[in-house]
Amino acid sequence: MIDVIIVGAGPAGLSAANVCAKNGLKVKVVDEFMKAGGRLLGQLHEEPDGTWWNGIEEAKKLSEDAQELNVAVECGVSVHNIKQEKSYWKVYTTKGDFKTRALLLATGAAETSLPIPGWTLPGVMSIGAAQVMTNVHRVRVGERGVVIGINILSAAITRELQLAGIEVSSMYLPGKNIVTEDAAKPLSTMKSMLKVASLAPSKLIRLGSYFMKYESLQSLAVRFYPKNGMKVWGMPVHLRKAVLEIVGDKKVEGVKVAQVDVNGEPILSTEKFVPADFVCIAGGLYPLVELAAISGCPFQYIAELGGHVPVHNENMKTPIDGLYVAGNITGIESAKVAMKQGAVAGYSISMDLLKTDVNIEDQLQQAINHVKQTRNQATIQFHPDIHSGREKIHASFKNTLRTDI
Amino acid sequence: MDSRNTEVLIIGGGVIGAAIAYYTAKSGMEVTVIDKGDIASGTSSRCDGNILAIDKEPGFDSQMSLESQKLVDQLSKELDLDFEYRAPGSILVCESEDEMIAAESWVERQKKAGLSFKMLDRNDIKQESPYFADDLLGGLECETDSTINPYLFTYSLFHGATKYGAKVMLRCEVEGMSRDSVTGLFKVNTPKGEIIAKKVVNAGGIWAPYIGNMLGLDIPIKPRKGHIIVASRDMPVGMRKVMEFGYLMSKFGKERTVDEETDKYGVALVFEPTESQNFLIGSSRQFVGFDTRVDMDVVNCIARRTIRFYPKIADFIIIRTYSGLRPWTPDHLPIVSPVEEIPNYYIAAGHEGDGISLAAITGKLMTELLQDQINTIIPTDPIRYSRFKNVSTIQT
Amino acid sequence: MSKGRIIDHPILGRLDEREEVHFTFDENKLIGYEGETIAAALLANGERVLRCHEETGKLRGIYCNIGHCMECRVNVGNQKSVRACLTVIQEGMEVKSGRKLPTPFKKGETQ
Amino acid sequence: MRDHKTIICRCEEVSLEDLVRTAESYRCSSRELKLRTRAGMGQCGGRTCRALVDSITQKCTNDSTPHDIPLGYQAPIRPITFSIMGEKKDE
Repeated sequence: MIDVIIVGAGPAGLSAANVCAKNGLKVKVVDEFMKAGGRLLGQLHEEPDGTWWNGIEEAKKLSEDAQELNVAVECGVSVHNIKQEKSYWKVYTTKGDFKTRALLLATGAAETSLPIPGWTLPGVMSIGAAQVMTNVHRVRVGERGVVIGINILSAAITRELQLAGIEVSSMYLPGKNIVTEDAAKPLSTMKSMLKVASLAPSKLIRLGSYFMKYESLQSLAVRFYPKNGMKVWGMPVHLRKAVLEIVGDKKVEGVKVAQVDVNGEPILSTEKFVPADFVCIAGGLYPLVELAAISGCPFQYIAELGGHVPVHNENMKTPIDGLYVAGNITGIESAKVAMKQGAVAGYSISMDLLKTDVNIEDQLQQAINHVKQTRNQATIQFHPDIHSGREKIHASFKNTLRTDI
Repeated sequence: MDSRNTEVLIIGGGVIGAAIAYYTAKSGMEVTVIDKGDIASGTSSRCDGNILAIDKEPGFDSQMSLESQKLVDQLSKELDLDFEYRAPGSILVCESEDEMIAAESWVERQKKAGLSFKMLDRNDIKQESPYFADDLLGGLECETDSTINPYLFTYSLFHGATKYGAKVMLRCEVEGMSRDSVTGLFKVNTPKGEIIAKKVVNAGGIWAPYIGNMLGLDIPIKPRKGHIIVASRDMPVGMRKVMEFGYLMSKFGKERTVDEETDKYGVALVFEPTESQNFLIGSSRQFVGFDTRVDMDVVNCIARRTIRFYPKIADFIIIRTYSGLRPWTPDHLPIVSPVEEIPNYYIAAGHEGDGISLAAITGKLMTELLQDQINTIIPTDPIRYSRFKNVSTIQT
Repeated sequence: MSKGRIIDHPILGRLDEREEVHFTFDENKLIGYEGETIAAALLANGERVLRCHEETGKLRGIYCNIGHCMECRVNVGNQKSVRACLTVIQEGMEVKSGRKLPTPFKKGETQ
Repeated sequence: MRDHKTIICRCEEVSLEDLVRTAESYRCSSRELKLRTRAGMGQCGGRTCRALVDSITQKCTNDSTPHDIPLGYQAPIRPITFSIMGEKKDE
């Protein structure tokens, strides 16, 4: 039997694996992708101090540590089921079934869709797909594209595409419908973009900080938003234009764009065709919780964390014996927070499996503090109310009586 | 609190409740249906969908299915919402000489009961599907068997019932029930208020004993769990329902010559191509209480059984699995019956794996019973509640 | 390496030389590089269309690129539903696009 | 190839229009919406559309999102072949 199986070789999973291995536990990490690193792979952004955060390098460091610590990292393996037995977990994979004393789910996030007519055409992809293709595979997603959906993730990845020499002609809002509604509103989009000070252009900040201070002036800020968009890194960001349709015969040929009013309603007389050979859809992220869901773990819906998350406490324990969670499965945050959460899970598992060591308890407390520090220092905040989201989920753990199924 | 009156109260929004609601409402009765969850949210959406005579005991049982088939064919014409109805027949395949011999006697008995059954030889089986294992010896066919989508059928029946005025109250659990000894009216407590009913039909499926218990009844129904694999769209493997002959053995609890796990989980191959070109593949039978979680060991066993009969679909893709609880009775026949000791109280439950098959005939018959008709569409004795009078403990 | 690739990158640096891998896509001979996925190799060769919807025949390409959406599924040798975005190309691999399937039970079509 | 419909479920090609019409007609749960339309019943297991289907349900019924996951997950959560599923494995 293995001591710990970790599903997901991303920042959380690898960090947890390394902590467990350091404490002498026998660890196996499995991941569907052919390389370890998870969402770290492909991340590339400039820090406020001018250095570059290169996710590929971070992933490499974690993988090298794992190798030195004899962690078995197996890529290209999909877990399709998990089951709690009396004293262990059974993990069903495409490369055999395994028994483990502790199971950590670090399955990360999936992308939320923004459905727009024509979005099934070849050449339309999620923004994350473009990131992986560009930075990991080093293959061009196209010559000239547009990005639909204006948010932190799409802004960061669009910048990465530009760095790789791929032209993004514009960023647009999605055409408004019942499901894109929230992402299609100029005002709420503007508000959320202002929170990413480091990524927003100065002109936008100036306009924003003047108008956005006052509730009554907020819609004015949107009203005065330039019709031709505001340039960020030489590329127009359109808070007053939306893509109504993606057009193409056998693959993407362009998008049909129209100006929208302050509520995101299109002004139809303004429709225009914009050519593009690729389109990225950026709807944001939600926790990927499938395995937790089939394990019988209780859930809470917490909007601040990005959706349904498995109930867990600060130690990354779920109410189910031997089942732990870390990283974006617990709520959408940056890879740096995920790494720290992974460490917490690692100490938490070590403490539970090794029982006696007081030293681990101190380290666990320290690791929990590191999560908080990292969260407070984060330059990229996916959700402004992340703290309240965390409090809610931790409180729900206390309220959950252990559910014996 | 709200209080409402109804002539007939049907407890249970599954396929049985749906069919009763449809026929009673159509006949002009005032009907209310309540369910603790949604329409078809229990067994009726966790099963496959067939109106089969092939697997029914020759005689009353298979004739009841035949009548149901006729009704479903009519329903496919009279209901507005499509429910993926087709009537291509179905087959049983045999893997041993013993099964072939048993199959011949099965066919003879069914023919005697007036059903259109016939034997299939090795060649017929090959014609049926190029995906079959080469060693299958033959099988038998029932030409009248038909197939539907079970939850769409349920939705369609309710859609039809509400057009005839039936009321449906969902997320409305029965919290208590009493019968006024003077007026004879039933008083049913629900979170949405009190319902006063002249007649009550307990169509609670696996929960029928729980509902019955509120009035002191001891209904001998137990949940029997079954698993189904959903395989993804692929080339057409066959055009109709296929079962292994051993399914009959498993269903009626007879001894089979299979490996330990197959026997333990009651696994027997059932194969059904659906209109969306997926494949529903079962089956298993287990008494494990009310646990509806999928047991992967059982699914593994079904997958192995599938490959034994269809070696060439080993590379087909399984996209999900599910399990449902079938309301089992000790003699494998449902209870569709008035309850003598409680006037105006009826039971329509205990169809085990035949709920979809027998829903239409159950609905029709129950409507006749509610109207005190003497001449019913099928004889009622074999499915009377009173047949269990002397059964004090349920044996499995 | 072909023009579909990002050879030089200001931060990530220059792409290492890699071994060529020969494979086919619907019988067309193509060249990829060792360690890359079917999806990456196909896109670098300008192939955007990976399959069509089994029932409607509408064309599809990669969508999520990390194994979630199943849109990039192709057939590799005898294996069905292989996710192009997660599967590393091998020398001599025969990749086939997903095709439309018969739907004999759909109303209005012949049985 | 032009299609002006907004597809929600890419696997089963279920449109927004169909989903909204169904949700408004029956005021039903996400699960019933799924069963009535097939949205979320394809190979991806609903990973691409489940949040969209849930949001249609909520908006058409004015319900808030429940804490229990509206569209249940069923193993296998990744498509696998019969041969993998049926393997006799020694642990």
